[in-house]
Amino acid sequence: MMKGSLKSAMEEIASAIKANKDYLTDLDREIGDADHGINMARGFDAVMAKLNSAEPADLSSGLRQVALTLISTVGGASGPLYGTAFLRAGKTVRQGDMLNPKLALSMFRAAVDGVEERGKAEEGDKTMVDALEPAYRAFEDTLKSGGDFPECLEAARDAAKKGVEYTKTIPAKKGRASYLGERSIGHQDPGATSVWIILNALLQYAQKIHKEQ
Amino acid sequence: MMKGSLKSAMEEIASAIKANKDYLTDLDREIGDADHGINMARGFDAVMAKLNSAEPADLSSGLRQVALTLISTVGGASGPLYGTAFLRAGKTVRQGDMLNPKLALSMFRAAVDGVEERGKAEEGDKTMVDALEPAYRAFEDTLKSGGDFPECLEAARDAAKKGVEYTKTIPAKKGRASYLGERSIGHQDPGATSVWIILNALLQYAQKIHKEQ
Amino acid sequence: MKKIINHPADVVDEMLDGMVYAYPQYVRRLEGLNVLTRTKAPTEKVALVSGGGSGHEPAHGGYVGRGMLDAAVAGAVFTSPTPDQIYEAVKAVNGGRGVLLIIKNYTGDVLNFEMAAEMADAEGIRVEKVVVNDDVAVENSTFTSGRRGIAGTLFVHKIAGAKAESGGTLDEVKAVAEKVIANVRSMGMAISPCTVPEAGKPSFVLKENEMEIGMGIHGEPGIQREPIQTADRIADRLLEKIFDDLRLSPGDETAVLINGLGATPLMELFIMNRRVAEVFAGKGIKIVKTYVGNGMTSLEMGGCSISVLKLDDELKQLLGAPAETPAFVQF
Amino acid sequence: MKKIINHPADVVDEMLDGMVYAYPQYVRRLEGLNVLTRTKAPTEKVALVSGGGSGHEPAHGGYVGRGMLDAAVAGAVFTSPTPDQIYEAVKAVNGGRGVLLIIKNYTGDVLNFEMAAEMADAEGIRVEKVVVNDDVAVENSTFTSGRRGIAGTLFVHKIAGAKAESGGTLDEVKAVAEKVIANVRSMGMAISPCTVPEAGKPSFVLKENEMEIGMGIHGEPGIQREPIQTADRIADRLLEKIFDDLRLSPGDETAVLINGLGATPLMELFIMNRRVAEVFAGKGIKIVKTYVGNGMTSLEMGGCSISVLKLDDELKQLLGAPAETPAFVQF
Ligand SMILES: Nc1ncnc2c1ncn2[C@@H]1O[C@H](COP(=O)(O)OP(=O)(O)O)[C@@H](O)[C@H]1O
Ligand SMILES: Nc1ncnc2c1ncn2[C@@H]1O[C@H](COP(=O)(O)OP(=O)(O)O)[C@@H](O)[C@H]1O
Ligand SMILES: [Mg+2]
Ligand SMILES: [Mg+2]
Ligand SMILES: [Mg+2]
Ligand SMILES: [Mg+2]
Repeated sequence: MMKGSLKSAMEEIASAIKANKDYLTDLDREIGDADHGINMARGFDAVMAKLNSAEPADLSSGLRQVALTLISTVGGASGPLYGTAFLRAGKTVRQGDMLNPKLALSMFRAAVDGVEERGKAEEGDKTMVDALEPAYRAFEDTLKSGGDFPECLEAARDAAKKGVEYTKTIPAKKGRASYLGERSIGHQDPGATSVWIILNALLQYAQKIHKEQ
Repeated sequence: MMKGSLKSAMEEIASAIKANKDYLTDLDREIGDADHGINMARGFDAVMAKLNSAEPADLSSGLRQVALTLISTVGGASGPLYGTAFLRAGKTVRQGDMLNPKLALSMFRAAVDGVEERGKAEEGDKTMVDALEPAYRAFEDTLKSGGDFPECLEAARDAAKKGVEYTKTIPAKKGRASYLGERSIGHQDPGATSVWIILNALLQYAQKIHKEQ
Repeated sequence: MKKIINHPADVVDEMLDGMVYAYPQYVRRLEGLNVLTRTKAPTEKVALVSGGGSGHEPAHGGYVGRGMLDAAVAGAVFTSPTPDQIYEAVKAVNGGRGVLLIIKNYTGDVLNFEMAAEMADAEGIRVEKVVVNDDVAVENSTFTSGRRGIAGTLFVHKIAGAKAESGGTLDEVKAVAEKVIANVRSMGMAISPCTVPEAGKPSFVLKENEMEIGMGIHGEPGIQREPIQTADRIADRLLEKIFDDLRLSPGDETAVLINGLGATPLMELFIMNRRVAEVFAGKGIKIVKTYVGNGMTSLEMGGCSISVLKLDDELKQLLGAPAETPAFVQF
Repeated sequence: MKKIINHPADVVDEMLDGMVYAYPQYVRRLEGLNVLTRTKAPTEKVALVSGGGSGHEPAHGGYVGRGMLDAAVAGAVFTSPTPDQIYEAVKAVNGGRGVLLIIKNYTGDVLNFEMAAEMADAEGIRVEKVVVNDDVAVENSTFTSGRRGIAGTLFVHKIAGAKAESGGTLDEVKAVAEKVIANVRSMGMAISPCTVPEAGKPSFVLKENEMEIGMGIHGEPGIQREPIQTADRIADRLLEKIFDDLRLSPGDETAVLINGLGATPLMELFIMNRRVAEVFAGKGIKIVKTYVGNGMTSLEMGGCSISVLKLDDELKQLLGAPAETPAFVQF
C-alpha cells in the first residue's frame, strides 16, 4: 500500500458503501429505522468531497479529516462510532509515518477500542463490534504467522463476515435493535455489515496496490 | 290503500332504503361525499323507531312525525329536503282524511313544491327534482286517464327511473356534485335514485294492499 | 378500514365526550346533544354558532372559547347537523344580543342552518347568518350552488369572534364576518383519501403517482386529477388560482393559513409554506401572520390547502386579538 | 412514495426555512446550520437545547420559545443530529448560566449529544444533560440501551423550560428535568407505517387487520404485532403497561398527553382520551391537565401514544406556567 493514497482507499470504501446503500438501509428497516445505508452514503460522499477539495498533507491529518467529516455528516449511532474509529486510528499514526502492516494493526486496535469506549458495547451485543473484534484478531493472527497486507485484510474480512453471520443468531443488547429484544433474532446487524463492506473494500484496494508493485 | 297504514307503508320504504344503503352511498361516493345511503338509512330507522313507539292518530299527524324525524336525523342536503316533502304532504291532509288517489296527487304536488322551494333546484340541475317532477306528471296523467292507485304509482316510478337515467347525461348545477362541473356527467344522482327507490317501495306496498282488497 | 375507534356509529358521540374530558376549562356538552358550548358562558355579547359535519377536527368544537365561537354543532361524519341541534345551540348561547350563524357553503349546511334560523326566529331570537365560500377551485355562478366553504372559515371564526368579544353588535359582527368572507380565498389538493367510518371504504382512489387538485374537505372529488408534482409546483398551482380571484398588489398585507387535511406531516406543510412565503416576497405582498397546521381536516386525508386573507387595519387588529380555545390559543 | 416535497435530500433544510418564514416572531435559524433558536435570545437564564432526527414535527423546533427550549437541533429524518451542529446550538444560546441538553434515549442521540458536550466543555461552557426514557414498551435493563424516549419528552421541555424561565440554576433545572423523567411514562401503537423520504418505502408493512403495539417514533418495529382492537381495548392495553411501571394511588394528580403520530385524525385521539379519562376516574386518579394532538410525530405514521406524568406541587405549578412557542401556547 506504499504507493497508495488515503484518498484512493477512501474512494474504494465510498463506492462500496454507495453500491450497498439500499442493502444496508433495508437491513436497518428490519430491526432499526431504515437509515444506516443513507447515513453512511451521506457521510462517505462528504468525505470524498472533502478529500477532493484538498488532498491532506499526510495520513495522520487525512484520517483526522475523514473522522471529523463522518462525525459531522453521518449522525445517528454510526456517525460518532465510525468517526471515533477513524479519529483514533489517525492518532496512532505519527507525522510522516508510512503505512505498513504493523502500524495498521495498532491503528485497527485503536479504532476498535474507540468504538467500544464510545458505544459501551461488547461482543455478543449484536453491533459493529461483532464484526470488528474477530476481524482484528484474524488480522493479528495472520500478521503473526507472516501474512502480507492483503492476506491480513483478507483474513480480517472473512472473520468480519463470520461475525455478521453470528449477529443473526443473537438478540440485540445495544443500539436501536435492542428495543426489539428476542424479535431481533434472525436479523443481521446493519453496522456489522457495513464493517464487513469497508474491510472488503480495503482488501480490494490493497490487492490492486499489491499487484501494481 | 284504504286498509293500509302509514306505518306499514313507511316500513316498505325503510326496508327498501336499508337494502339500498350501500348502493346509494356508492353513488354518492362518485360525485358526492359517500353518505347518502347512510343518511337515509339512519333517518328511516329513526322513523320506524318513532312509529313503533306510538302509532300516530291519523295520516296528517303521522306524516308530520315522519317529517320531523327525518329532519332531525338525516342531516345533509337530503334531510331538510325529504323532511320538507313529508311535512308539506302532511299539511295537505286534513284531520280524518282517508287516502285516495286524488288526495295523493295533491300531497305529491305539495311535496315536490316543498323540495323545490327549499332547495331552489329545477329540472335539469341533476337533483332529486329530476326524478320528482316527471314522476308527478306521470302520476297526474295516469290518474286523469282513469288509472287506479297502483297504476298511477307504477307510472310515477317508471318516470322517476327515466329521470334517474337522465341525470347521468347532465352536469350537476345544485348540491355537492355541482362542484365537479362537467366531471359529474356520466354519474347518476343519488337523491334522484332514492326518490325512485321510495316510489318503488310505495308501489310494492300499494300493490299488496290492492290484492288484499 | 383501519381506525382507532370503537363502533363506527359511535364516533361522534365518543369524540365529543373525549373533547370535554380533555378541555373542561373551555367546553361543555349540552346534555343529550352533539353541541359543545363554552364552559363559562359570557353574557352580554353577540353569540357565534358554527358547525358542520364531523371529521374536520379540531373544527368546529376546537374553536369554542374566548375570542372565537360560543357553540359548535357536530353532525354525523361529513354530514351537516340537523336543525333541531343547531336550534338548541342557538337557544343555549343566546345572551340577548343576537346570534350569528357561520355556515360553510354546502347545500346541506345551508338548508339545515336555515331551518334552525327559522325555528329560532319563531321563538323571537334574533339570528343572522353568513355563508363562507372561500374555495376558488369551484367556479362561482349564480346558477349553481356557488363555491364551497373550506379552511378559510377559520379566519371568519377568529375575526368575527374577536369583534363579538369586543362588544360589537350583531350587525357589526355580521358585517366584519362578511368582510372576511369577501377577502379570503382558499384552494386545496390531496394525495391520499379518507374513509368515512360508517362507509368503511375510501372516498376515492388515487394511483401511486396521482394527486387531486381542488380537493374539498369531505372526500368529494376535486376539479382535476393529475400526476403529482413537487411541493413548489403545487404551491404555485394553488396560489395562481387564488391570485386570479383575490387581487393583491405590492404592499398589501395578508394572513396565510397552510392547512393540513389530516395525514400530512407538518414537515410537508412547512415545505409548502417556504414556497408560499417566497412567492409572496417575490410579489412584494406582506404576510403579517402565518398559521401552519391541521386547522380543518378531512379525517385522515393526505393533502393540504392554502388560504389567503387580505387584511385591512380592522381585520388585522381583530386577527391579532387574544383567543383561547382548545385548538387555538393566542395572546 | 407519495409526499408533498421537492427533493428528498432537501426536506430538512426546506422545512426549517418554512418554519422560520411561518414564525419569525418565535424562531430564527443559525446561518448555515440546522439549528433553530429563539428570535429574541433571553439573557441571564439557563439555556435548554434539545433536538433529534427530523420527522417528529412539531418536535423539536416547534417548542423553541418562551417557557420552553432555547434551541432545537434538527438531524436528517430519523437520524440524530451531529455533534458540530449541537455544539453550535449550545454556543449560540449559552448566556453564561450554563446549558442543559435534553436528549431522548437513543444510542445515536446520546453519542452525538455527548460529543457535543465534550466540545462545549473544552471551550469552558458548562453543560449538563438529561436523558429521557419514558417508553415502557421497552424493557429496561442495565445490560441494554434501556428504554426509549418518546412523547413524554414534551413534559420535560415544558417543565424544565418553565424552571429555567423562572431563574432556576443549571442544577435546579437539571434536577426538575430528572424529576419529570422519573415520573413520566409513555407507550404507543401504530396502525400504519411511515416512509422516510430518502428511503422511499414504508418502514414496515402491516396487514389490513394488524396493529403494532409498543411502537417507537422512528418506524422501528414495536414489541408485538397483533390483530387490531377497539380504541377502548387499545387504551386499556397501553395504560396497563404504564400503570405497571408508574405506581399511582387514588387522589394522585397527573397530566396526560394523547399524542398522534402524524396521520391519526384528532377524532380518534379524542375517542382514546374518552377511555383514558374514564379509566382514571374509575381509579380515582386525578387528571389535572390533558393535552391531545400531534405533539411528537413520526412523519405520516398512523397511531398514537399515551403519556402519563405524575405531578407534585412543583411539577404542577411549572406545567401550568405560561409558554409561547410555534407549537405550544399557554397562558
Ligand atoms: N452502542 C453501540 N456500540 C456499537 N455499535 C452500535 C451501538 N449502537 C448501535 N451500533 C451500531 O450502529 C448501527 C446502526 O447505525 P445507524 O442506523 O446509522 O444509526 P441509528 O441506529 O442511530 O439509526 C447498528 O446496526 C449497530 O451496528
Ligand atoms: N338544492 C337541491 N335541491 C334538490 N335536491 C338536492 C339539492 N342539493 C342536493 N340535493 C339532493 O341531495 C342528494 C345528496 O344527499 P346527501 O348525500 O344525503 O346530502 P349531502 O350532499 O349533504 O351529503 C343529491 O344527490 C341531490 O339529489
Ligand atoms: Mg438506523
Ligand atoms: Mg352526500
Ligand atoms: Mg354529506
Ligand atoms: Mg437513525
